[in-house]
Amino acid sequence: MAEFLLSISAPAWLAYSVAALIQCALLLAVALGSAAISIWLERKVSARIQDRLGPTRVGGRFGWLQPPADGLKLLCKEDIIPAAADGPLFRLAPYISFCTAFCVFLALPFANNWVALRLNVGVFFILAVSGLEVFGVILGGYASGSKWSLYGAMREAAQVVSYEVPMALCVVVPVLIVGSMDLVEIGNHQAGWFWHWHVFHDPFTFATFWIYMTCAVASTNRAPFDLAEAESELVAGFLTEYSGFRWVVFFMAEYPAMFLVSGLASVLFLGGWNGPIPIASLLHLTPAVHPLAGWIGNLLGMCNFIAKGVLGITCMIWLRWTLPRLRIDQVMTTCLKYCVPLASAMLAGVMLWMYLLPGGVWTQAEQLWSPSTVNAATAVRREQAPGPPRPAEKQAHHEPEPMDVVWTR
Amino acid sequence: MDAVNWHTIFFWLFAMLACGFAVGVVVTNNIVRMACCLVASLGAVAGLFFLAGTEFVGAVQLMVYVGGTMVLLVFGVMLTARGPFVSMQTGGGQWILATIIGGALLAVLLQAAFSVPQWMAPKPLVPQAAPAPTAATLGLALMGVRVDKLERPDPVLRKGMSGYLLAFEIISVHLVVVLVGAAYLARAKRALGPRPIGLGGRSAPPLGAAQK
Amino acid sequence: MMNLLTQPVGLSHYLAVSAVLFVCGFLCMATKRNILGVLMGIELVLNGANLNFVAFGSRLLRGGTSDGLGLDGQAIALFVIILAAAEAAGALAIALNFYHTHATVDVDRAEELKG
Amino acid sequence: MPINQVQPEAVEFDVHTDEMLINMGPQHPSTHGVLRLVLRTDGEVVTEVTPHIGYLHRCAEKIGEHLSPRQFLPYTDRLDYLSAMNMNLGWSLTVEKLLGLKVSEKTRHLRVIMAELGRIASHLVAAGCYGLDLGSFTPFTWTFRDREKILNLFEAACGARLTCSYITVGGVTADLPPGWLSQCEQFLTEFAPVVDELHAVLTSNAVFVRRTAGVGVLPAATAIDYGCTGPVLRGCGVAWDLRRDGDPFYTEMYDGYQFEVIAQTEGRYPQDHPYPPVPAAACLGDSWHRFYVRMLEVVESMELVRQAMAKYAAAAGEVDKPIPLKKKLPQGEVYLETEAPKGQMGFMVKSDGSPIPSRVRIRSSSFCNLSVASELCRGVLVADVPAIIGSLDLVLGEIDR
Repeated sequence: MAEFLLSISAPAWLAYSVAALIQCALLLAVALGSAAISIWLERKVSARIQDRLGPTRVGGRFGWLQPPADGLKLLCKEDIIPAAADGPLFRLAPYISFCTAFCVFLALPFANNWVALRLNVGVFFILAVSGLEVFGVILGGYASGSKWSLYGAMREAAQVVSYEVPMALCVVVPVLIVGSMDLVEIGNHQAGWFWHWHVFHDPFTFATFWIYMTCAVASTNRAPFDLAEAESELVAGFLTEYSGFRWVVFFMAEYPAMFLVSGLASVLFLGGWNGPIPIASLLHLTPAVHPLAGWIGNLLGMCNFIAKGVLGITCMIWLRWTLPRLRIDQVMTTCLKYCVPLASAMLAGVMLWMYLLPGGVWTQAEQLWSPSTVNAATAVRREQAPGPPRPAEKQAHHEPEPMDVVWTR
Repeated sequence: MDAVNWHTIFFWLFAMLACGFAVGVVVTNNIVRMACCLVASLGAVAGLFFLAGTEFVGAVQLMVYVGGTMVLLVFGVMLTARGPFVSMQTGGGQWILATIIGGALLAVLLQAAFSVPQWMAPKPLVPQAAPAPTAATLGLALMGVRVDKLERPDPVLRKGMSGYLLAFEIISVHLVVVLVGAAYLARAKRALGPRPIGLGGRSAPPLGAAQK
Repeated sequence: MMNLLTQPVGLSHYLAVSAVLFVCGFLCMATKRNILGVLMGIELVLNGANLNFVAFGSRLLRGGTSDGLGLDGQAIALFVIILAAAEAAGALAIALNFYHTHATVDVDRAEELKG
Repeated sequence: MPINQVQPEAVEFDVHTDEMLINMGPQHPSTHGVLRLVLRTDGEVVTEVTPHIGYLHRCAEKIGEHLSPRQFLPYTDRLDYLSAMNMNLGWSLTVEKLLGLKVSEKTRHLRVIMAELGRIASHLVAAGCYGLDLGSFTPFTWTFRDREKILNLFEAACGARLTCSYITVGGVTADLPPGWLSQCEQFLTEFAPVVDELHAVLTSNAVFVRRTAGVGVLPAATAIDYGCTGPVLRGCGVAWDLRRDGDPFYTEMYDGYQFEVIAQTEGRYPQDHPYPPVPAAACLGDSWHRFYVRMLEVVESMELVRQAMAKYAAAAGEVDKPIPLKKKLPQGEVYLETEAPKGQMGFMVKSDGSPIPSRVRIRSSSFCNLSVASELCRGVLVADVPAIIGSLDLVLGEIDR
């Protein structure tokens, strides 16, 4: 974009500013759009589960316009700041939540190299920034000057900080397989058919994926882990005193966060923009054929990615409207007694697998069944992998091996 | 106008944020707001880390410092912040003394910072010297392998290939010890006397079962 | 002003920011009576030091082929961050314990050991 | 987390915080109306719960002393407004006992139909709201969907959905309209699979079991001491049901009916077979058992409705009409308890010979069941308070009267 503007002899500062603004606007659209779609989806899916119809009137038969209508209604509501609240912090808190939720999208790739900010520590950046979202909640809960809000804030703090640990452990698994924290690279590593997805890489990654999803639900504060706003216990938790626009802003943070964790799951485990069927490469929509073809292929990839994100959100909604809420001690038990040890075990398992049987299950299978007809993608991957397990007499000299591997990336 | 230096602009942005909120930490008396200012300041410092090309450290700063430590701190603030203790005034004399010493310190440090001409502005970057991915080299360094030193043209600088494995291990053990110690220290024992509740003082039902 | 924005930023500028952080942290430690305030001052001081390490280790700021501290700067910064986290956990536990025994977080009230 | 495992009085907390007093209610989503609970908490642990009541006090008993029994009937609708039929029945039977009045066979069976449908309706609210208390919204909509069908039946019979005033002193206000029985039969057929669905999303759901099993354990002796009745008592394993064990004037209404008292005696429930088994974590008297008893009672009430419909259809003659509005009451005093969905509902009527009772008292089951709440909620977590209060199935109209 900036290059294009530069090529029509726009001043450099203008070119870069315009490019940055466009990317920001696109990301904002994604963040807000995902919120709007998720809210609509939440209403519709929950309605179906509950034997209702959900919104049917605003914007036609399917109630498409319900989210904007909701937003408009909430904007018209009276903006209340309780007398006991700490005014500035109370006002600030929703924006902290929203800004961090939005900031995370900077590093989330939507298709091959379609990412606002390609960081070589992309995964880590996302984990770090999404961990900050808790701040808005804590501040909001504290600044409300209500005991229920304080309870919500405390629960949120305890829960989110705890669940960051197993989540990070799960995220390390794909990083370990690819050898990079760059999300684009992780996504591209899974190119091809769906059995190249990391979730099908080996049994350990399959288990890791489910642990990750559990932690993802917990870290976004969705039922059955929605303790911070548990309406039957804490009235509305940290949201108790919020109304109108600020309340909307909190939701504008919650729903993009859902999309984010599903999107991250899709990049890390479900192939990201690489579909179950490699449509783009089957149709020769690669940049090697023509730049435009590559662009269209990427567009298809982005649709694929977004579809996976929406699927993840749908699953979360499904879960929310089916299960009762856990208790705080059970939530912490789930994290510390089950998720953390299991995730650690899976990490160790993947390490072992990578060492003994490099490549995924399907790479092994392909190799076993038809060594001659391995497709190109697999060949490339095997080249990058540490190579087949060597005979026992060579095991003693394997020390420099891991270093070589990492270093060649 | 033609050569806006984006690095400079963002540097000033983050520097102003970091310094401004750091001053905010000093001047605020409300402990919760202090914590907020500190968070903002540390976040801005993370931005400076990113600008300096050390993305990994920046992300660690965000994750561990801002995400973890500060949540811990805010937790502590909430656990202890009650009415009269939320703000504690410091005497004027102390303030004056501290400001004088602080000002002197600042003057010395700034003098030192700007005293070396080579530090004022970078030499133009040699294209080959563009920062390599830091995470992998850093990780290897922590595991005791200094691949970055292999690149050095000067054989003298190539010495000291030892990495940080020992330090890494010590810190890991240290962290565990601190966690256990902190958990032990924060415990407070207290025996609750029987409380008069509602009607009758009969023995309570076996509540232990409720905690399964 | 424009001049300020167009000139490249060097190591010194980073050092200046770090100096400001350090002094603010110092002032915080000196003037706050709240034990958690003192703790926050320490965090600021550590961060100022960290910024120094990172700035000295950054190739971007040095330019040319000079590496300065190179990776060592980053590694030390990492260690400082991690140790600061550990320190915060320990200090917070002490603060909580102090609060439970004294019902206050005012450090000036901890004077049992005064001779 | 072994809090007060042995000695409930000596509690050792790990990281303990300042004591906090919290008002749960009267405007709280899970206090089922306008109940106000003052919680004394230490962090997430509740050390004391004090219920405050009276926000819905409407002087029902005093009003009863200024109206004739038939005029007072609509006020009984508003006691336990979730099962108005059962309230009507209790009041009517009490006054009938004072009058020495026996209703006809057809009326008797009609009353059984209505009372048991009312019980199903009430238990459906209890089950749905209990899911809501635990954070599961979906069962709530399901139970209310089917409750609406019962209310449709009520509406067809008497014109009112919630405040029926249908069973009245001397009989019922009107006989069933034509086709009502087949509608009711259809409802029962449609409803049977829903019970299984509710068992799937609640009773046997792993999270539900974790939230309720072993929470709020009420020993049978304590329950009896506090005067707990209904499913709360039967959830403790005490097989006590006034439909079988009550005053003969009441039990003869159920003469010829086949039913069992739902309570776990000798380690098993009478209707053990097709329903989810008792989980290992559940212990007798906990919230899970109270919920389970209600769910089994729903099935049993369906069976009773089926029996009653057959008997009603077979019975000859007409249903009884109500007594005259200002009929003089004989001098005397009568107290009668009936088995309402939430427990034993007692009415006392004293008359000095005029058409208007000189004294009316109401013994409310929810009131006694609530009184045990502070015992149950000692040393539990904040999230357990709704789980325990919800399992007691309180209705404030009845507590505050």
